[in-house]
Amino acid sequence: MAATRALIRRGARDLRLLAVPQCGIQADMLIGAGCVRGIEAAAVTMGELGGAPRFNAAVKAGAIEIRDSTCPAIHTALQASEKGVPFMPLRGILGTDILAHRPDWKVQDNPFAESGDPIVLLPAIRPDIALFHAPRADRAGNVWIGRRRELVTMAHAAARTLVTVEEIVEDDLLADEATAAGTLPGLYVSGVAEAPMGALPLALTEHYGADTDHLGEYARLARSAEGFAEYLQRHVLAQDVAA
Amino acid sequence: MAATRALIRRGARDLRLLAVPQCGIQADMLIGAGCVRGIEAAAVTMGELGGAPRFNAAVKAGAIEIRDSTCPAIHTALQASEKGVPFMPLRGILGTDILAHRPDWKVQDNPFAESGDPIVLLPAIRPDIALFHAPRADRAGNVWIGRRRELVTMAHAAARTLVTVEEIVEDDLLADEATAAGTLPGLYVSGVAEAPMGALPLALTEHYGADTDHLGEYARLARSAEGFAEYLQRHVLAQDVAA
Amino acid sequence: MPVTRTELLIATIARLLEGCGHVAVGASSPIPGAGAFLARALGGDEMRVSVLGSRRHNFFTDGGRELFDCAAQGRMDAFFLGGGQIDGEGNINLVGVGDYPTLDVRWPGSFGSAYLYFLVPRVILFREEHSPRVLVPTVDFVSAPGVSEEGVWRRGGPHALLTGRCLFAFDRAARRFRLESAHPGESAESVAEATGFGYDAADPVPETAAPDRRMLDLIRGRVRDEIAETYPAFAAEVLGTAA
Amino acid sequence: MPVTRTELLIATIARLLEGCGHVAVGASSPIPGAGAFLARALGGDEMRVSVLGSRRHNFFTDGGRELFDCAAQGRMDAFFLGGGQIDGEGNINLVGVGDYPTLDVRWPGSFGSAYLYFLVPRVILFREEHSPRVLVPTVDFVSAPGVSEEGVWRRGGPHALLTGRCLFAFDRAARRFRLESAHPGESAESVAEATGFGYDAADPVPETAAPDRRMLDLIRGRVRDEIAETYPAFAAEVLGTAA
Repeated sequence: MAATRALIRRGARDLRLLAVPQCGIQADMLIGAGCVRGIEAAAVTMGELGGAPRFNAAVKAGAIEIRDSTCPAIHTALQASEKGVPFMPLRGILGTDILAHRPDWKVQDNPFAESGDPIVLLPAIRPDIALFHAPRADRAGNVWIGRRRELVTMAHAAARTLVTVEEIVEDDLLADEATAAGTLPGLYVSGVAEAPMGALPLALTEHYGADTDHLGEYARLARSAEGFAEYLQRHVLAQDVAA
Repeated sequence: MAATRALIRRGARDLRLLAVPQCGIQADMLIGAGCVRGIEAAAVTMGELGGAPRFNAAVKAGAIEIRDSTCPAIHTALQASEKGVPFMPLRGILGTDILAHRPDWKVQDNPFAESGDPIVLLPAIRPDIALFHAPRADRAGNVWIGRRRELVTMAHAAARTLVTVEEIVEDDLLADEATAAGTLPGLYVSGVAEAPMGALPLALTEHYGADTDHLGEYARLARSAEGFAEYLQRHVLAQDVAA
Repeated sequence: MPVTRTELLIATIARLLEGCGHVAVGASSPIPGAGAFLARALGGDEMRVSVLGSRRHNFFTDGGRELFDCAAQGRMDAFFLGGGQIDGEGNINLVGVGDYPTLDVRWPGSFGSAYLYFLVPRVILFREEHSPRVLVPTVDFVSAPGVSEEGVWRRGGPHALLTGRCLFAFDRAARRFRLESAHPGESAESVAEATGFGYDAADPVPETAAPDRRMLDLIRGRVRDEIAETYPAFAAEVLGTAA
Repeated sequence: MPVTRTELLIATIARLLEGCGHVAVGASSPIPGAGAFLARALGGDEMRVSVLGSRRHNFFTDGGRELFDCAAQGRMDAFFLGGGQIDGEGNINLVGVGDYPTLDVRWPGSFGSAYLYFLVPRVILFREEHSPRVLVPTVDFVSAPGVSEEGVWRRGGPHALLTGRCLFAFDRAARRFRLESAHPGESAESVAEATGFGYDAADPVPETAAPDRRMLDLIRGRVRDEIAETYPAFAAEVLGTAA
């Protein structure tokens, strides 16, 4: 979230977002602030708080390009980039309107089947930037991600990876076999910034819970463009807002 | 190794081995003991101790079926099974004699390229059994594998997974985020057996080193069928051999 | 204490899950989650239950893709899907109402439905709202199709549709729902009035079986405690306390 | 202390690696490993060096496939390959001599060569034995081809061939090696006699440049210590000690 706010403050434009595989308030804020040209996602939602209001408004206004996807298709297309192959096959999806609206996806017969057997081929997705928040990193840029291994695939697939962390520690996260197992090596990390409580108002598992009051305020205000502007002014643009 | 010795003692026959992606003394012993019908591997080697003698002899005699492969092809074919797809593409390999001798592999043009661009398609490999040794498991069958994540892919790909471990611990390996990150969930594990020092004479990283004298003895004896029989008698078949 | 509608739904779900080895429950699904815990308790704890968003009931350590890979490997017997619209052929729509892409109403998106509907043998459609707005003749957008053409690889699909009014079974060969039972207070007529698609029906339509004493005790005791970890408000406000 | 042949090879490898961002060194490769450490030291420690089998110089946490994925992502600039046979077009054979599959001599197998030779821009062929037995007109089995047909996707290939007698550069357009320099004690003639394939040559053939004072000090000091973690016997027995 800290990076999301920073992107809005610096007036980012024409971003193309990839949700891995879904997103919520971050995408909604970036869309509301006019930073986004297009989005690919399996879902955009505020969870218990309902739909993502600025996303929904932008969709209705035709203001952003949408690529509807499905969760495993996004994981798979990133794995294709991770492995340096131009495409990967995936089961399912046939007969959906998702496929009907994805001219970039192809269907071919499985060449290993006796007959027929159509299967979807997904082109690799290579993001310019992978951006996420994690509990900690060390001085060498190694980042503890625990079992959130989709972050590993994201980083492998992306050209550059930028990470915000709760804290930068002095220990080498790769030195101990136990921490190494849950660590993204610095080899894949282009930049790390310390942003304590940087996921708020979202939760960071095992560190802090979500700020549900804040999320509720956002969901309420963002129903209208005016309310969203008020939210931005109060929580993002105001001079005294940290990070 | 404990499981390897057990397989030999119980007179296993007609095994088809898959090395992930290479193997050494275990495959060599099983081949020498007549347990193996075929092997797929990127390499069979005793490392510093040279070639695998019983493997080499069996190759020369035409006594086993060989599928020469290359490391990433084995990883990829297991990932195909992990993802439940019939095949995956992989770069490279074109123009090799590996490909020339793999009628089960196919080459097709990348359908996302403007023109040409041949690429190898590898059929999924679904092993009946994944078998490996690990430092520890808990009572629920969760197995600590650290960063040896090829074991995760093996287990995901295989129909059944059997694991020997140094020790079975009382803690729940999934309870703590730090150990969970390096743990294969019991969901994928069909059976666990305690086999302390079960990797010997091979090393178990962070636990014990290789028994180089024993490995040297094997390499020396296994050069001949008679010597190999002597090794088996001494270290595998003798009544007083543990595990 | 009388049986509540929520308890009836939980008990019905538990019956639908009988015999499953591994049941996964998606996000924002307290009733399916409670149903799965009840089924597990009734089946002597043989069943594995994975709850998205739970820390304790989460067997996954391989990142966001593992749920989908696990289904693809045939290791997941049942899953729950909903839908802003569900039609008589079992097609579900999680994307929106109107003409795609601008739409009159936009919902979050298809999530993993386009995949899991093909891969998981027993998909239970669950939607409490039972109205012509939800149960439509034809969905506006096919997030996932109820049935597939001949020759399309497919292991899974709709097993039943449970609403606040009734339980439908799905007949894949006939491509139609069949009304199995109406909940207390409902009738063949009240269900027909609220349903926008055609379906077969038992005649007379039986009443949905109420949970027996043992089920109720479990729901109000152990299941309540288990689901409270992920859905504390639901457990406290909706589920009663064991006598 | 005079410069040894091993030190000359290490220094030559370091020169070949100049400008690389990430160099990976395979198993059983003490001289390439020392060369990579020397290149890193000379380049102000900007270079990343991954050593297979090392605990300290191992940036990988995603299992056996990561080395290959990393290469596929374009994150690995140089790698080393050897060969039981190497021919004049840069084809390498790691499988054996004679007719496949029974063969007269069986070697371990192709390992990752069939892949990495295509993916890693700067592949350095290193084989100390320089004899007509190794450097053959045509390899008996192509583990990995030196060049590929037009239209085959290929980012990498042979950059140089370093032997115990000389250094060849590889000209991909001409599909031929070119003798760059002969080691002290060798000549154009002695190299020609020991080489089974045709190649171009500088005329006169310069002598391979000896390591300068700074390089020698590093080899006998810091590099010796770094390589000792993985190859203690090599470091102790083969490398000298800094004056």
